[in-house]
Amino acid sequence: MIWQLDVIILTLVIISGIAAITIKDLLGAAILFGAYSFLMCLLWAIMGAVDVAFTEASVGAGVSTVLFVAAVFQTTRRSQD
Amino acid sequence: MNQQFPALIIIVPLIVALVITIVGWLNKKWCFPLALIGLGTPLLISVGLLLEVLKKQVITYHLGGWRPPMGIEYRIDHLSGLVLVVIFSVALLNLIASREKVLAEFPEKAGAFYGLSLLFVAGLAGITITGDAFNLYVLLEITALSGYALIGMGDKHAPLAGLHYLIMGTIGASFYLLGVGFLYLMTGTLNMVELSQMLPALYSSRVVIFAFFFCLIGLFIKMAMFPVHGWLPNAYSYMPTAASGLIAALTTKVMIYVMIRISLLVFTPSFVFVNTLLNSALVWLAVIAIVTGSILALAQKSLTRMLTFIIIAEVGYMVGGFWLGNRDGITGSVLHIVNDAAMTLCLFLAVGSIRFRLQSDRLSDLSGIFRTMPFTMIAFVVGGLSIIGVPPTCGFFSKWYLIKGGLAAGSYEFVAALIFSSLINIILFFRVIEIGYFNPQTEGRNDDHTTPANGGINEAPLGMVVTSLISATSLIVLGIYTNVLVGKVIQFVL
Amino acid sequence: MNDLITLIASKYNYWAFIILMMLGLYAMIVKKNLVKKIIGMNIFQTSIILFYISVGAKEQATIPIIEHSHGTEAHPIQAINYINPLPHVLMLTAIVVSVATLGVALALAIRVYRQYGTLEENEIQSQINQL
Amino acid sequence: MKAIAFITVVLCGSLIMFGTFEFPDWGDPQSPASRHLSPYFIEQSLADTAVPNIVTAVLADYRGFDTMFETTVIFAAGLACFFLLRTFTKKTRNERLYRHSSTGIIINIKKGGKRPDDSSKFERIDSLWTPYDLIIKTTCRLIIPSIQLFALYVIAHGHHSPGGGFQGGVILGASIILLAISNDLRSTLRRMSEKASAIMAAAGVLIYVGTGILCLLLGAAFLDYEALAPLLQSSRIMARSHGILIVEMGVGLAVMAVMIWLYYNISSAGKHDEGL
Repeated sequence: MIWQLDVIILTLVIISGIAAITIKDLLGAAILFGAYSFLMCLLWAIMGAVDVAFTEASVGAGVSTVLFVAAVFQTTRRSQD
Repeated sequence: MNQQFPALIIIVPLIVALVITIVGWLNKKWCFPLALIGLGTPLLISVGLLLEVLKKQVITYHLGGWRPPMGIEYRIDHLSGLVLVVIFSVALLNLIASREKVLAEFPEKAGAFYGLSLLFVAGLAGITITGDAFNLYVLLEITALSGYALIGMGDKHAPLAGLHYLIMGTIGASFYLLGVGFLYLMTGTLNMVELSQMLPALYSSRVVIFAFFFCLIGLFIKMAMFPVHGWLPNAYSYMPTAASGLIAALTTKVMIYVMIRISLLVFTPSFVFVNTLLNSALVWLAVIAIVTGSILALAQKSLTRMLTFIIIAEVGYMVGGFWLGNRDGITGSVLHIVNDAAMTLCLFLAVGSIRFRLQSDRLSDLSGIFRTMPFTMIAFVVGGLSIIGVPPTCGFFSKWYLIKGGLAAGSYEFVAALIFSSLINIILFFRVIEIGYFNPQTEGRNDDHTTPANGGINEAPLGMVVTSLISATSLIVLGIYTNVLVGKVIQFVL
Repeated sequence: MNDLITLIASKYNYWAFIILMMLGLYAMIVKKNLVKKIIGMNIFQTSIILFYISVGAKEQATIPIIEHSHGTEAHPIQAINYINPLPHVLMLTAIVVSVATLGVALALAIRVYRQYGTLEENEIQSQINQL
Repeated sequence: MKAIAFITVVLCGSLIMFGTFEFPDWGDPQSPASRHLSPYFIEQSLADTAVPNIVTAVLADYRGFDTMFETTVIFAAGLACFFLLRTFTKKTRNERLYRHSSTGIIINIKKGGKRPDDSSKFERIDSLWTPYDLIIKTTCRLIIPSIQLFALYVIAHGHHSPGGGFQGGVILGASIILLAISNDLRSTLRRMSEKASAIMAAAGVLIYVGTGILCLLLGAAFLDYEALAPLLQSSRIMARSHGILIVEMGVGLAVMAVMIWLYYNISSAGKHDEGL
């Protein structure tokens, strides 16, 4: 594996994680969480955990995001923090 | 068939839960009898297993036919055999008691309710007997998920309480998973017995100590030990009465059992009680839990909330008793797991009947309750006496062992806390008895439904009364046969 | 200096897991919004998955799918050439558990919103206190 | 509050970071985790189960019991969402909107008005969101079958490549969710009702548990697929491989159904009228 790639993606994962919990729009947070999951999936693919990466891509970045968006539509987009 | 019991005891409730979900869409009448089968059969199996354990000491079962370090092993010893019997008897009694409540509270979702409660029980049974650290996590999550759903279905504030419980519970389970991950990192295995063989060489390692800490913190959150008990009062007091006997009686006790099992089976007592330097700190924590739980119970205005704080105090008893680290303390702690499950079941069933009839459980609404619901109140009083610790009820004997253990270990603060909490419990239950027995029935408060005008008997449905009386009798029976229980089963725990 | 670099190179994956874990824990403690708390919970869970995958990683090794075709069965399979598959198996289960928890959490959040009309915890608390 | 939480979190983090110095190095082939149990799996799983993908072999065979409960967890989540959210009381709205398919004209039928008989010419639409996008609908019509085909491939080819029942099930479920997003929830419910998805979810787990019970009835331990060899008319090792396939299909069915079930209940808050 290439450690430069690893470091870049780790940084991106942390940035998107921080962004997902700080953004004030819940829909945006849901989408950023999807991005976080997808970057995480890339990280695991780099580490050789292909099955886990596959699952995370379909579950974390796919279905979880859809469920988040659905829940946000059923409740509210507003968030104070 | 005999040697397949360890697998069947979990598979039967699981399979019945699945069948109930299917049947629930076709005909709701079949749900209850099926659930009865799904809990009655494992109860018989668990009794069979306990008898077998008494003869053979330890039963192991290799799932998938793989030897332990490769596959998953189930391991039943004296303690887990005993806890299994407790789990299934409590679940069966609560099921019978909850029939009318389910019809009243969520008639259209009866199938889902029974399915979830069977999954809950299957998860608990699995937690009790699994010999694999990661398998325990999966089963923990099954139990927790069905528990969140059952709690969240209660009346108005229940979803919020359920969500808080979910977040706390997930933190707890994740900490446990992290602890297991640390152990895996250092040893490369997940099997509890193999871990216990490989760990002593690593006891000086920081990582192993951290692993133990994380497992312990995770389990403390799950069992509502004092500083992290915040989720319990709301979750337990808002949950639907149909599930309250099941969840309140079993969740915390099984988690304490897991703590004991992890400490004694995965780690050695010498590491747990000496190396980690946790002993006295945790006993003090338990003392604080007992005292605050008792005092807060005194401040509550409703019966269920009062009981939830008593549970927090009782968790303090068991954790403190275990961390005394001597024979009497641990015996008392294990005995109290059994007794407290029975006592909590008895009290919650009685309170469930009261809530079912009065639609309220505020202390001020209970006037004259002894006249209208005499049998339920008999059960309630027996449960109360047992919590206080009056002989010949079982609560006395476990408290006796705990006090003996406390004196032997020289931790007088624990003994003082136990006596203090007993005194508070006397006040708590006699306050209820005073309101319910001596206060005249206030007219016009509850007469809009079902209360006959001249204070005649207005008992809960037969199933509820019978189950609460059975559980009350079991308290006395457990008390009388304490010697048998300790001599035949519990003394082999150590 | 060289020691420090090797230390960093050999441990930074673990540190990233700790940062993410603390991020999730912080979000769960501090954030008042329930959906934010749920996002924090998920970040917390994925960080633990990252830890396990890091435990399983092995340098100079390939993914845990054995190269085989007819006639190659005779070649011995060397454990050193393949990444440790056990953490992957465990984490597949953990991912499933996390999505299941997410579903139940969102269902509860929707019910909370139905009850109080808001997802902010302080607003809910003030509503409860008014009653 | 924020400051206290921040300090606790940082303290806790640095404590664990302090612990990491005793960790084996990242990627070290000599770490205990790589030396103890995993060599057995890597070297023996092909000989034991005839499955080249070690993860699949360990997941569905050596630790098959875990996976059974993993499927049960997912099933419990679907059941829990249904239990928490589903409301059966139908709120009849006073007005109903219908769109004429070929012209796109929308008619509003007041309460008591006669509804259009020929449902192929008129389609019922929702007041909040009216799906009328030719491009999206056609694209989805093209994509969905290929997604489903790929999902079936993922399930069936889990023995040889990354994938398996769980991933394939999620993708299958996602294809139906895509249908529900691109059209509307009501027409998706007509194709796959909630009852069907609930029963399929339970049936999927039942396939898994049933396989285990079958092994048990044939005299072996629970989930010991070798016992199936006489039934499948194959060698004992191939019986393990086939057993894994059966179980993966059960997982796929259950996961697909639960994903759809979850989406139905969460996207409509249990009312099953209007989706996203």
